[in-house]
Amino acid sequence: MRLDSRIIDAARAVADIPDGASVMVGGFGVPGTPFTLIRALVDHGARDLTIIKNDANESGMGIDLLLQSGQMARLITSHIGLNANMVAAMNESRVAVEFVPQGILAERIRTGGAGMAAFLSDIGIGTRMAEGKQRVTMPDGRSYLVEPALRADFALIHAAAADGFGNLRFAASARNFNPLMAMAARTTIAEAECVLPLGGLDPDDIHTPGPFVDRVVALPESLPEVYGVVKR
Amino acid sequence: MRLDSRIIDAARAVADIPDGASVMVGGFGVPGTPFTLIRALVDHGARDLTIIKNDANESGMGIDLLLQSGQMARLITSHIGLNANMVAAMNESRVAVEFVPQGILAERIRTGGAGMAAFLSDIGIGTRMAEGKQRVTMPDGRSYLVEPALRADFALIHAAAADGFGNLRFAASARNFNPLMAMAARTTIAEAECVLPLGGLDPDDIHTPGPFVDRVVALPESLPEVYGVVKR
Amino acid sequence: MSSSDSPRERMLARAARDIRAGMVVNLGIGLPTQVLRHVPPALPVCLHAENGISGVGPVRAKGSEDRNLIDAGGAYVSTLPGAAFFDSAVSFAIVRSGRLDLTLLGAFEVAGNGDLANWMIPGSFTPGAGGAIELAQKARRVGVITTHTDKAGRPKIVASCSLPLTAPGCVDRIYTDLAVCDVTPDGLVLAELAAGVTTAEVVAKTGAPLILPAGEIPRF
Amino acid sequence: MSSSDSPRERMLARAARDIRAGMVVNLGIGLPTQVLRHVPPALPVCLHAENGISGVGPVRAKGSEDRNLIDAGGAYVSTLPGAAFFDSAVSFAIVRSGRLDLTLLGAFEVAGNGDLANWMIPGSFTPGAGGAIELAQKARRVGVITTHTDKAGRPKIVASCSLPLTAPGCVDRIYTDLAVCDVTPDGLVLAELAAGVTTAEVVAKTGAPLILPAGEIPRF
Repeated sequence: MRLDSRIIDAARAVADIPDGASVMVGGFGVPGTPFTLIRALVDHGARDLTIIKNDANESGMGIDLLLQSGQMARLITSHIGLNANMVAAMNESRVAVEFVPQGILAERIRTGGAGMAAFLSDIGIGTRMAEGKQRVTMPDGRSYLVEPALRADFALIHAAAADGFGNLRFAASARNFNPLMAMAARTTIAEAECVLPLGGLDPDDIHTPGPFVDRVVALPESLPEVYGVVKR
Repeated sequence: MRLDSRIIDAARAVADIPDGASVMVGGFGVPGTPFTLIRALVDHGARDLTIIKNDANESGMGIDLLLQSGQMARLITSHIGLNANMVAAMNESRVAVEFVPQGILAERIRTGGAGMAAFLSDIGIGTRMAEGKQRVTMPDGRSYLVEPALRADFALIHAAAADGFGNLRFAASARNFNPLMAMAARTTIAEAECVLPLGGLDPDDIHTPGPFVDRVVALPESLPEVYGVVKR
Repeated sequence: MSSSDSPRERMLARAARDIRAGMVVNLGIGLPTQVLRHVPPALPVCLHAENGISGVGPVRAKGSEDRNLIDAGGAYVSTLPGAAFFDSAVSFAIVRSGRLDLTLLGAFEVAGNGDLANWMIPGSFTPGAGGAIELAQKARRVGVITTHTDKAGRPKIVASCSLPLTAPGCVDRIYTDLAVCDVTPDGLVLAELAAGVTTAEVVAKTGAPLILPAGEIPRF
Repeated sequence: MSSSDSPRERMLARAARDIRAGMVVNLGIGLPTQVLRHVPPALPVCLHAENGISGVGPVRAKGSEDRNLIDAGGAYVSTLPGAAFFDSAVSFAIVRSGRLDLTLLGAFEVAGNGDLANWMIPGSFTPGAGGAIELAQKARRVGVITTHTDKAGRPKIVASCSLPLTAPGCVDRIYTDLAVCDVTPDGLVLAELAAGVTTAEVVAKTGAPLILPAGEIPRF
């Protein structure tokens, strides 16, 4: 027995993302954002996309490029405060933005990745976050909000290291939403700063197991500047 | 700033487990079972315990000792087929056994550890597993079972390595339920084969973060035989 | 691969042929695990064990076991290059989210409509379901491997299960020592015959109505 | 620790005194983060960042940043020995499951009953709540740090919030440049006074009814 290899280049990795697709994008700020795969998606040109990402990056980088190119129709996110373009696009109704509290967003994605339908939580009860949400009363007599699972057609993931089978490892705070989204998409595409041969990752050290990952894209040794420390 | 140390000996670690407590116990078969903490709980003597564990170990080891000592009143588990004592105790109604499908057990514990109330799933619909369970119809018109969160007063965890702050690492298939249970108890007690100084574990390599762990017990360098390969 | 021409080995070999390159597969204890002997070594396949392993490798020889590394059946296994360990929640996330391409399971009873009973015999065998429920309900494809009849000669394929179900309508294909049968919307179809076995024998030993295809039935 | 006797620094130092040994603490952006300057270096405290860090250490100097290591406010931080990284689901599991002992947050408005509004001003500031909702609702103890009045001199402590709530009834204690106020079942209690501030001044600048304790009010 042996495991197979799923290595592919960035352009081919995103080539079958159709118009109207839902696409999860990893990252919290710069760390963990798959800038190369996003750039490939811009070049690919699929439109009417629903993007699911914790934040909207900053002007001129990351998913802001999908906004500027007109490819993003909807955004499900927890916070867009660092991207004035996105705030403007929301206010002008050019993009439909759905806000989800950050921990609920994380857990709805994980719930999708775990093959469940929803979870019940009291987060947001007593605020406008609870408005319009389905409620369930549990045997303890308390009422909870139904938080439906989030899944997507594709997930774009940034990893520090991968092997050809798709096992992934993340670095520091670049982990964030990446392992959750890797579980929750029908097709998961991971870019990795370092692609090792099979066996190059200790099985105890893997953050996302290969069965969740469909395609692995190796990044160039010299990373584009956008991955670096943000100068302010 | 610095982090504190939570190292304690096994007897003191379990000394405040009261009669009637619920206790989660890690492990799947031998790997990951905290045999030393279980032994300490036997010596401590708390009675009327609700034990939550994937399986019932085998005769003469692990939680079978809590059965034989008469300390176990209830067991929530997925499978007890390797322990004839437990099957007999169940059939003679000496212990109330509640069976939960293994993946649902894992996820109910994680849901407790994540501070949610329940999750919705279709697992078991159309079987007797669904009998008596609360149901919710989601907007898609489909009916799901409400699977309530499982939490416990205490969790007994076996780790391969720990630091004094309670960061944990597991080895191979000894991980199993341990990280989930570590999240889901009011007081989490971990035994570790190797206790390192703070900084001895790379932050990227930690399976259970210290904030979930209250007490760390160092195991002797020469492990008792029960931790070894099972001879059949 | 000894006695590879026995009906039992042919059944295992036939099931092995449905394990395809790139699949993630979970094999139940007993007959399903033995299918492995017939999987070509060069075929890229990822074995999943529900206690938290992807990339399970061969069982270790006595004396070289790793005390921390068992599969869900308790066998001391090895890992392949590219294996990963994870917790039980992640393990079943793989199963429920559609990442498990195939599971092969044993059966006490399997019905013509795909109902499976393989975890409980009320009053005599009640150890708990373990991970069987999720595997049966959520693997993309579910195969059952079983002798066509039990030791008393009674059919294992029945019109309707009398035992508590593991999952309803979950089985796609049944591999026996006599035949391969497919669960279809129209009913149970006799898809293939074992060497030397007649259609009449299979029909006689099957407790569920069996649809016989037109034309010659392939042999295995 | 410059100007450590300014009202603002005294407020920060006062809040820091409620960070106790062994706590897991999350500090919001702005004033709350600045409390750190007043935490004794020897005090064992675990800082949590909701983007996936326990054991956050000091901010790094320019030029020595790690591009992969920011806190939830985007600052390039370091880690303490014993730190851990985890995903966003585990991070909020810490918050919701009762493992976060204390959070200190900023406020647009905080009401006498503990209602907090700190994430949205309809029509002018609507960037999304980020992680504020869970922090406010689920930390075992919630402290708010705010100037007692806004730049126009209007009270930040109000009888009832006019802005959308972050969480209702979540605040335990309010630290301002003038006073420490506790949310109690009976109402908002004036617990401590800043040096040189009179009870009358605090009452005049507070928009919610304030319960004055019998006896002398402690100073900070």
